[in-house]
Amino acid sequence: MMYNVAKINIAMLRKLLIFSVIMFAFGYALVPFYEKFCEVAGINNLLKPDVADKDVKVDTTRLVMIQLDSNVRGLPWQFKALQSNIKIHPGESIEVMYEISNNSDQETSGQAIPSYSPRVLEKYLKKFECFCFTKQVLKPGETRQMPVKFVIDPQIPADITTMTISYTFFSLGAVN
Amino acid sequence: MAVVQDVHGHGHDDHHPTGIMRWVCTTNHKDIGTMYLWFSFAMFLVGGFLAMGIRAELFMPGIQILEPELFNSFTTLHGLIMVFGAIMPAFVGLANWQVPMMIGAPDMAFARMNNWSFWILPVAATLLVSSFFVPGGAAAGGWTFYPPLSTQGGMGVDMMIFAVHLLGASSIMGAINIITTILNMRAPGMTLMKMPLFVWTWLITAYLLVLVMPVLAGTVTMLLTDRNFGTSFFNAAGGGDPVLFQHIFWFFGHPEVYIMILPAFGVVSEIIPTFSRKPLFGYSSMVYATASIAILSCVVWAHHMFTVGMPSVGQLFFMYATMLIAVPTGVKVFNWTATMWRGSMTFEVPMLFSIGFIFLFVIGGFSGVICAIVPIDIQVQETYYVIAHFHYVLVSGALFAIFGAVYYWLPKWCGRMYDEKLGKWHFWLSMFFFNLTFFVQHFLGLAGMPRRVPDYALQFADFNMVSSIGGFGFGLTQLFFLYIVIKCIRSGEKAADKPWEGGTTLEWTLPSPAPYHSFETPPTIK
Amino acid sequence: MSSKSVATRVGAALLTFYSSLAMSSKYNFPEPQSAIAQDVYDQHIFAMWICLAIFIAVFGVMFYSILKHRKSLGYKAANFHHSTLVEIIWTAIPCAILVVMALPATKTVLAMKDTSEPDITIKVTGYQWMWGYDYLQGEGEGISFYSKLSTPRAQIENKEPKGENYLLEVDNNLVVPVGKKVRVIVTANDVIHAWWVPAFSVKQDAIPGFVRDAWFKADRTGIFRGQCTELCGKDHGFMPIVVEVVEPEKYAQWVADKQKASASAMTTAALN
Amino acid sequence: MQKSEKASLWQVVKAVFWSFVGIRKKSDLEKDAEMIQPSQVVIGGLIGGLFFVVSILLVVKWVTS
Repeated sequence: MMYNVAKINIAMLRKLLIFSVIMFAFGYALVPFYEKFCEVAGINNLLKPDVADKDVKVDTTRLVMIQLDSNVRGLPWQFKALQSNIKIHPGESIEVMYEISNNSDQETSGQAIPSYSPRVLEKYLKKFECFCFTKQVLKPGETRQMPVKFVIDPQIPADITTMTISYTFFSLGAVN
Repeated sequence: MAVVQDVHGHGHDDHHPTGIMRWVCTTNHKDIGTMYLWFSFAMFLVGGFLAMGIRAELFMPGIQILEPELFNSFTTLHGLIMVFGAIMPAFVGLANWQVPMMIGAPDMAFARMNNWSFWILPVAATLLVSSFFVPGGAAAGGWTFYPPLSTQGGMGVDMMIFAVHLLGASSIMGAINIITTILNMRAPGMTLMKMPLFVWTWLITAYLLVLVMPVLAGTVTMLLTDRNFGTSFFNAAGGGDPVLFQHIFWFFGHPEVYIMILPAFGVVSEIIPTFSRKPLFGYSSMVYATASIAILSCVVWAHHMFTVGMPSVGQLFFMYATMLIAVPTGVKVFNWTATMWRGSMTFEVPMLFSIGFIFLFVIGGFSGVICAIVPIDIQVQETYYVIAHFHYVLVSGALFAIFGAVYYWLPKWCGRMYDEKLGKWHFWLSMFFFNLTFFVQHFLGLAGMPRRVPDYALQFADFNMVSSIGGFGFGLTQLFFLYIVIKCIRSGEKAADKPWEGGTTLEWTLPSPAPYHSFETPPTIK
Repeated sequence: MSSKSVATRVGAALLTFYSSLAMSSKYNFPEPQSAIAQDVYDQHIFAMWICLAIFIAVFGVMFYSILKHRKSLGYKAANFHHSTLVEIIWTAIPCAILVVMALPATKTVLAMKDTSEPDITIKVTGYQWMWGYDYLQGEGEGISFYSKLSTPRAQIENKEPKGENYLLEVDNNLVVPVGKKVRVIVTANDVIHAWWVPAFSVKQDAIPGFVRDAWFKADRTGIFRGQCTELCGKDHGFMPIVVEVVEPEKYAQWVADKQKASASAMTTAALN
Repeated sequence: MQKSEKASLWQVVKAVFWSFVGIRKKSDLEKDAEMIQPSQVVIGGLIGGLFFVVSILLVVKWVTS
């Protein structure tokens, strides 16, 4: 009889161990799941490639203000938008320029990541061209201009009139 | 290895063949339970020492004793040690002692694994404590170790991560053992619905443990690779997201809160009926409420993150879900009250601790509901209000229940009674000093004192001093508890087999002290 | 027994002491300075009353039972152990109470998220260990400065007597006009910080690489103080926030002064 | 554990629902414990949890719209 109990116990041990391993994997699975969830919910679609949907109608009845923000983290660079903010009609195709320049005497590389505010904007902002997530290498003293082309989906809720598009350049030294 | 020495030093007084190897190699559930309990008490003192350091620094405004960096290490290690080193092992120790006895089993299902899961703990504890002495010092990013701050730290952080791995492995093994024991080793006739509530709550807790501890292990592994191997799960520069860490951490962290409180519910649900001489009111609802709390605890995690800037949909979802979880918790309190109603009550120390538990846990529950309301939470998040809230839940909740359990079962464990008068002193002093320490912290939080700061504005000075005095008093009271326990083991009066008139569970059918092997032949259950 | 009665008396005295202190605003939320903060304040008081009522009801019953149903009084235990009806009732009542608490909270949550149509937008950046402010839009656009703790080290090390605003004073206050909607965009340079001004009920984590927004509209002029509330390393306790709310004319004056002085400062700021 | 008869779908739904509310008659509970298989409880619990989440989400959607 004791032998029997031991056997059942081992079977249960095996099941529970497998379950623990699955849960460990689940911890990792949360990473892509989170990205996917954010993408579907339109919260944080950072990695999504730019969408080219050119036949949106321009909503000329209203104007929204887009603020262009820029930040640099851990790089001896200057990074700014050539215009600090613009007023546009939703649906209009827009191109804005950002400029980076390397103030140091060393060649350095960095990469920008975007972030938007308010957060619903991420759902309505369609970018055709962007420099984010692309490695930028700047020689000492070099200055480069980079365009961002985008359109704001006219579906955007009417009560959103001011929004911010922000880019942050991080040093790539630690990444690669 | 002071901790281990301590375990040996006090473990000997079981009248059985001694010698150090007996404790190192033991596979007996009672020996292991004893070691767990002494270990957790040792860690409780270490964590308490850190708390005393924190309260001493905060006694007056200005930097006196601890430099800010060391202060942060103190708060971080205080949290980790209390949660993983003191509270959780104490409950596992109680389960080791009590579960086989309460279900009529001879021992735990996997005796050898039981031994391993204990001996991992001192190793992990040594890692944690010794991280204070490595270059860069111990981890200082809070017990929640949010990146990117925790990516900045030195070697101490890596040691902490390994310690968490080990503690997690130990908990998982312990949980598997408990589940298997409860499901497969019950005496004939002990159906699931006849099991004592302490066993039920531990069964559900053990399931929660295997559910979420691996997720924690995954999170800290990601943190480890982010720190040392260039991955960027949580590194914004590489396309990761620091907030993702908080999501995964709290997916573990919130159920963890219930892992620490559900066995406490079980303990209280044993003690209250015993001293009311009346069966537990609504046993079946208690079982179901525990199960539903466990399930719901997995979908409310983001209420720890209302200020990260999630969309209103997210905030509202987690607010509603969190408020709903308050209901089954509240129902338990009503059940205990109804159990006491028209009972024939006596107030021995275990009962006092249980009533103290209910009283203070309800206060912690109220501040919990207030924290669930998003606009208010945004004000009190990361302030002393939250500190007060979770100490009401974890100290007067989990810890008081553990004290109650120790007084309740001590006669069975060592065959001697504790000193009732001293026990009462312990209760009233704990009660007084606990409230002195933490009640004022609600007001500090409301008035705007952030948590985890080594120094504060002058307006917070008076209540911080009150809180520190309470803290020192509470700390000293626990040394008094140590004295009571040692006195009981050494020279307590001989205990009857059933020292409590109202006890109905199986362990009271055994002689006191409980024999080395509890039920060689399974008991019959009516 | 005597120990118990002493403890009871001390406990009661302590409770009175607590409650009297709580009545003074020093240990409550600071006086609300915006509509949102007023909502939060009111909801908190409302929730406290509900908690108090439940507390009295539950513990009234429990302590009555503790006093009367004791063995020492010869009380014999009854033997009931469940009643589904009672359980349903005491589950339904808390649910109803929670709905009552959730309704106003939901409204406030939605209002807090409504950052549209701001008069002024300010970017707040958390650094280890100071705050950076950039006025992005509206009157004062282009102004940019850092705000650091101005309490001298000697006061912290107890070598000098501590000033009135010990640890809550900075070199450059954040200046905003009264009655204007100010949108703050919060981000961080290195680790997570949190920007908190209790009087406006604004708290937003500052996360490196991401911008999050919040807003406030101050009802009254004055100086309002807050602190960083997310552990950010060594000097987490030493990066306060001071918001100075001024009349619109005074604000215009401040902007003019600042813009005159800041032409050179801006380039150095951008360098970082 | 005797595996007498399998519980009906309705019984599992009922058991899961009442477990979320946290109320259950002891007699019913005993019946549940006897008849419902662990796998049924797990699956029922998961579906119940999902249902719970979706229903709160619907309420939130309704509130925010």
